[in-house]
Amino acid sequence: MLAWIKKKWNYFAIAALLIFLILIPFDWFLSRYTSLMIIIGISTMVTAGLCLLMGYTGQVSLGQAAFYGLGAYFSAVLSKTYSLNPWLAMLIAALATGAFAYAVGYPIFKLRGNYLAMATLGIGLIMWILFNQLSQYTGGPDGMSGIPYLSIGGFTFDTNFKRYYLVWCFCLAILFLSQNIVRSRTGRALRAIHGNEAAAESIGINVNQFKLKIFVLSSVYASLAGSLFAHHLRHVSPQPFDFLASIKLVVMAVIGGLASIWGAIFGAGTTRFLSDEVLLGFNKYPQLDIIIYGLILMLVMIFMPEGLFIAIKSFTFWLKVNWRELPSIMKRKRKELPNQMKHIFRQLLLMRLWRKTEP
Amino acid sequence: MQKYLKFSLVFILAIALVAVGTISCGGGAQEEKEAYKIGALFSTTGSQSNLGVPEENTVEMLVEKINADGGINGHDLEVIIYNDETDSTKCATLANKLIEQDQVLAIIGPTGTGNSMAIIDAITTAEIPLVSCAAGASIVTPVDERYWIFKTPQTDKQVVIEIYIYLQSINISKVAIITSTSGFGQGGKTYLESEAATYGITIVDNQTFGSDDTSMISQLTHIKGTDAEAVICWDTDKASAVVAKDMQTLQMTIPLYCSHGIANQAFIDAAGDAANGVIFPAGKLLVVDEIPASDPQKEVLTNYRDEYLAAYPNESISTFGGHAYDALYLVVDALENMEEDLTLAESRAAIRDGLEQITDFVGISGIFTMSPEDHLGMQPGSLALIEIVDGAWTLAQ
Amino acid sequence: MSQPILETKNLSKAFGGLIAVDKVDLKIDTGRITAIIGPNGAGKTTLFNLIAGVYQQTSGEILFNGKSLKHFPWYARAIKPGSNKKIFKDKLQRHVSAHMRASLGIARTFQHIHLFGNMTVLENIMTGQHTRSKYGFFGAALRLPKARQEEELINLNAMKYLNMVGLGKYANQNALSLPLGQQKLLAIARALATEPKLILLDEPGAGLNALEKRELSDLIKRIREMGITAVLVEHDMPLVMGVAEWIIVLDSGKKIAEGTAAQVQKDRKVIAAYLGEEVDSAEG
Amino acid sequence: MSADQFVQYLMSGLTQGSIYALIGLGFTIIYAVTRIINFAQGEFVMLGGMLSYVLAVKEGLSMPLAIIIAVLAAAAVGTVMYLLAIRTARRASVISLIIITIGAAIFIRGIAGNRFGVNTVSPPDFTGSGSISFLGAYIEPQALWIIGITFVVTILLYLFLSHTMVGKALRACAINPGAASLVGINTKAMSLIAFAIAAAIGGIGGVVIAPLAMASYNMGVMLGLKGFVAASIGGFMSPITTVIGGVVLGVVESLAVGLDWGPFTSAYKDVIALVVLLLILLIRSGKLAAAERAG
Repeated sequence: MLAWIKKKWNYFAIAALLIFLILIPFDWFLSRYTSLMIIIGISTMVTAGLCLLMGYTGQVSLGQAAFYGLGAYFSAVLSKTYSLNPWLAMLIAALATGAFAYAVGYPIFKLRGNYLAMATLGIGLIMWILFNQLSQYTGGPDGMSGIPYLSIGGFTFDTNFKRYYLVWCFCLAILFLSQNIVRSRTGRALRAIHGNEAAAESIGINVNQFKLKIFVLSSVYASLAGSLFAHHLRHVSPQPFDFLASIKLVVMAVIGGLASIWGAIFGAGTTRFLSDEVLLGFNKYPQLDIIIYGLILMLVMIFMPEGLFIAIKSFTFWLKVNWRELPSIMKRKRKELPNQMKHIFRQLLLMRLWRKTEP
Repeated sequence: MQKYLKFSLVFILAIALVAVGTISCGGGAQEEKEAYKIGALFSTTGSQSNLGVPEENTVEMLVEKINADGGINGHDLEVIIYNDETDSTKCATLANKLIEQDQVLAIIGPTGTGNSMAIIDAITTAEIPLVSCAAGASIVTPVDERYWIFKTPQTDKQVVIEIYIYLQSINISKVAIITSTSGFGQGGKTYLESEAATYGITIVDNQTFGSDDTSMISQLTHIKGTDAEAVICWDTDKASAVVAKDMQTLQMTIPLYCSHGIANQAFIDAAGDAANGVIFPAGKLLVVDEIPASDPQKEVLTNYRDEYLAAYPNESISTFGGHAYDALYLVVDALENMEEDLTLAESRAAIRDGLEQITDFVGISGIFTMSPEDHLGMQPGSLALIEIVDGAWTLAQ
Repeated sequence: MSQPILETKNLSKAFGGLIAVDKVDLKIDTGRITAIIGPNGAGKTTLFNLIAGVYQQTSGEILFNGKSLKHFPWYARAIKPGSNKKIFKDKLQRHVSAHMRASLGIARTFQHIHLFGNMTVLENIMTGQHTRSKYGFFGAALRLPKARQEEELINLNAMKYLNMVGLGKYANQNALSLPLGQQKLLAIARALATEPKLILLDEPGAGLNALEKRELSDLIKRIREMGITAVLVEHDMPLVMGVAEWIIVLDSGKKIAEGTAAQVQKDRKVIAAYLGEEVDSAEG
Repeated sequence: MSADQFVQYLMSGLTQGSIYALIGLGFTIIYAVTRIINFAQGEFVMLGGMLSYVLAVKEGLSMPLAIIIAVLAAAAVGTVMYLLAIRTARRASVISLIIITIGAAIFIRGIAGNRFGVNTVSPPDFTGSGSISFLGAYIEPQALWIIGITFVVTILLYLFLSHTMVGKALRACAINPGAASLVGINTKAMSLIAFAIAAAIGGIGGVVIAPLAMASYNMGVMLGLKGFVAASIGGFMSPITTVIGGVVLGVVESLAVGLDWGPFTSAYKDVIALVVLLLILLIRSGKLAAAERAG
């Protein structure tokens, strides 16, 4: 029995996940988090694209918010100003954003590493300024409101309760598609590029083409998320798509553990939950919340650069392996602790010497 | 895949625990009369923090005062203040949090127009009154779509008209406008352009700058090349001060008119002697000592200024705090006229109706008379034209 | 004898001033294990990189199965051959890029092994099958039946190549967890997985112990039996003499001799070239 | 535009350019030695500005003393940041290093906002306000200070890098860290020095900019980005190229305002600057890619 459960574990996990997600917006459960979960779902969609691009293909993008914003603005303008059917608008937005990403990415992906980061950052900033400046279309810095709700037939998504399910349907769909891509020929090609571009070329992988394709895919994810965002708030302004937004997206991806699609939920979830729930307790003292936010960013990146998600994973794995020895280990560690402290202290003191002796 | 799933599951259970925890903590001890809960959203960090901080200070100060005076009809007043970091996405989730989680009766704020617009939908669907502290006129118009929304600061349009009328009176007709790309600046720009014709003003040059730009010399040089008789600058203190200083540098003799965004000491400190001669319309708070005792606002203004400076000695007085003052007291006013033990929904509706019936409420920014057609309700004559002379505010003639 | 699988006509490559490969004419006959030897800096690896398309020659031609490894991009095809714009058209001529050459059937291994460290042993080889499968993003995302079939096929082939180099039992280990010798075998298996006609082995013997070298040499022989032409650059003389049926000697970018092991060993120039700098070749 | 207007645009472009260059220098040094893009550079500038105000006006120290302390403080913060945040992050990827520096930036900004408050402040000019006439154009004394100090700093930096042992070691690390450590250069120490110098230069920048352009706890964001763009235009190569990059950026922005034709208006000056950046990146993409492979 137990063995059987173990074997079918991931089905149980999926089932549990789905049931949990389905129950959240009910009053007797966690309805208080409905709106937060909507934003988390939307962020997850963008993050998933970023995971494909950064985690699997190893290409940096510091301008992802630009595509997120493009999606939002295309949807907003088309469905409000030109009163198109929102779904059609969403589709056009996705296509247009994808085309834009292709046009931009074609030259940019000749660059690598830091320079790619700079270029994408530049794109992000340019788009943000344009959102601000083209006020005859975008409504300028204060943005535009009165964007229509999405609706199917007579059924309008006019409450958080309804929108919650809409967003999470999109979100899970994207996660599953991405999961499939990752575990396929394409996914292997992407990881090959991450692993070693020369070798990838040598076995017939068209490196540049794949980089471009995945960039376009991630931008389309972002665009869809943006459209949902626009129809959720019914108001778009440039501010959620600025430089800091791009960075926050990267942070979500990294915390989720770059090379894991399901980590995207975790990353988006923790980051949003942190900033919108936990840190609120600290805003009695001026600026304390962003101080803590900065600290957390640094600590996570320093001590678990492979991402919080992976770190927890490996730790629990370690526990599973030697939980029996845990007490003895604890005892030993406690014994060793003073020596270790002394050691560290010495290192800090004699840093010069220490550095010299280092290999 | 399965381990990832496993751990997203772990994470979710974690949330569930936290949630359940907060639920259990939720039900606190009940007093005989439970406190009135109000929510507030201010941008105490981020680009608008210099507006948000005085607002937050004011509200905290007033809540203490009100509760010290025995609360509202025996109810204590509790204001839950969240910092939206000038981030409209966060602002939207926080608004929902106030509505669904903290179950507040009404919300005051947000600080910025963009953030206010971002939460209007949530507010309207949740049917809870909002008193915004942001300038944008679109927050309360069209009023039939803004059934639940009120606001306290005078609109940019009113300020623009104030300036234009003055320019007319000293028959200046050619002006150059220089506005920031921020929401505040663009709002001003819109009305400067749209109202100009009505008052026989022609805009001969139209420049913009980023609020964080370190120099406006280039834009002003461009203006200098035109035959403008005056410059109208529209942004908050920092950039406006740069404009004033750069005009001095370029030895431009034409007068500079600014928005109410410079209505705090920081502008004078920053611009130094370049600030002298700058004229701008703003609430009477800044020149409270000069306004005649006959003015109905005099007493309110004086008290507020003295209390604020007493409570925050190293802060300086600013009209933005005044917007929060008005917002809070409008809600308190509505609460006082609300009868006891209504359900949450009922009391929210009651407060909204109360707000709409408020007449001749004497506040910091002006005197308010709300009506179903007007959710700002600020009466004319609320603005004063202020000139900076020797680094001090004086009433302009 | 049939036409050579690979032929170079006065192939040259210059890096700035220094000429790494100098007017080399080669004929690699189909199905014959050929070794390219020569002292350090003779331009062996550069030659490989030219053939594999990592570098592009400064002058000369490479023919694979008698076809030139240059092509006209779509925008040049419009111009009729023999028209007066011909010179202009030649300017537009492009080299076939590395990944295209791989799908044409030129596989290669690297001196520094270049495995995909972020994958398991099996996945490394499955990746090798890339050019031999078609389905793309949509097939993958939607798990179309065609995609599933191809995946199964890829899996089978991969296991086949894996067992061929005797790494079957390590299939699910991380590629870099293997010892060096097995990593080299894995790299060869990955190259074979592209189902090439010609495989270029860059110093396969370097850093292997005697036993592993023996394994290597009969692996190379088995590759020949599969009908794949193997070309290796190698410093290890015993290995070369043992396995190669034809040996080409390069020195400072020029071809100085070619022939069977026996012929080459007698050749004056060769001896001179090696005696010239034993030291280097010893450490190479 | 008329002749003296043109001169005026050039002058203000030059002033702005020097500011950007001064900030860009910090990016360049750190990037060259450690291959890290330090997004906290703008915060060093902010620290310089705010501290010089707090010390000179609030604490009533003499201006020169306040300036020196402010710069030293900034340098100290840079050093500590390297030791605690960068050094401890072993074998971190490009992206996690970027995030660490951003985390540090937010952290420093928060502390500053907490300590100094959120209001805009402006320290006194070094040598009085007013303006100097020059070829029909006007310029503040402070602007001259900025241009002059940028010039001096660049020259000193150049001399330091080319004529001192440490400087040469730094350059060796910049060119090829691996080889540098092989010949016994302590690359870690060099990184430390790079951070200290960059932070100090940032501090100097803040000190000279503040009287002209005010200081506030969140000024670092925009200035940092501008400095970053300047450094990228300069290609993160040498102090000289960075200064050129900065001046190009400043002049382009300024002339865009002056030109006032089609997209070349004050509204789009930042876009124009960024497009310049992208073009330069793409033109040099081949070389840059090679550099990345080497580095």
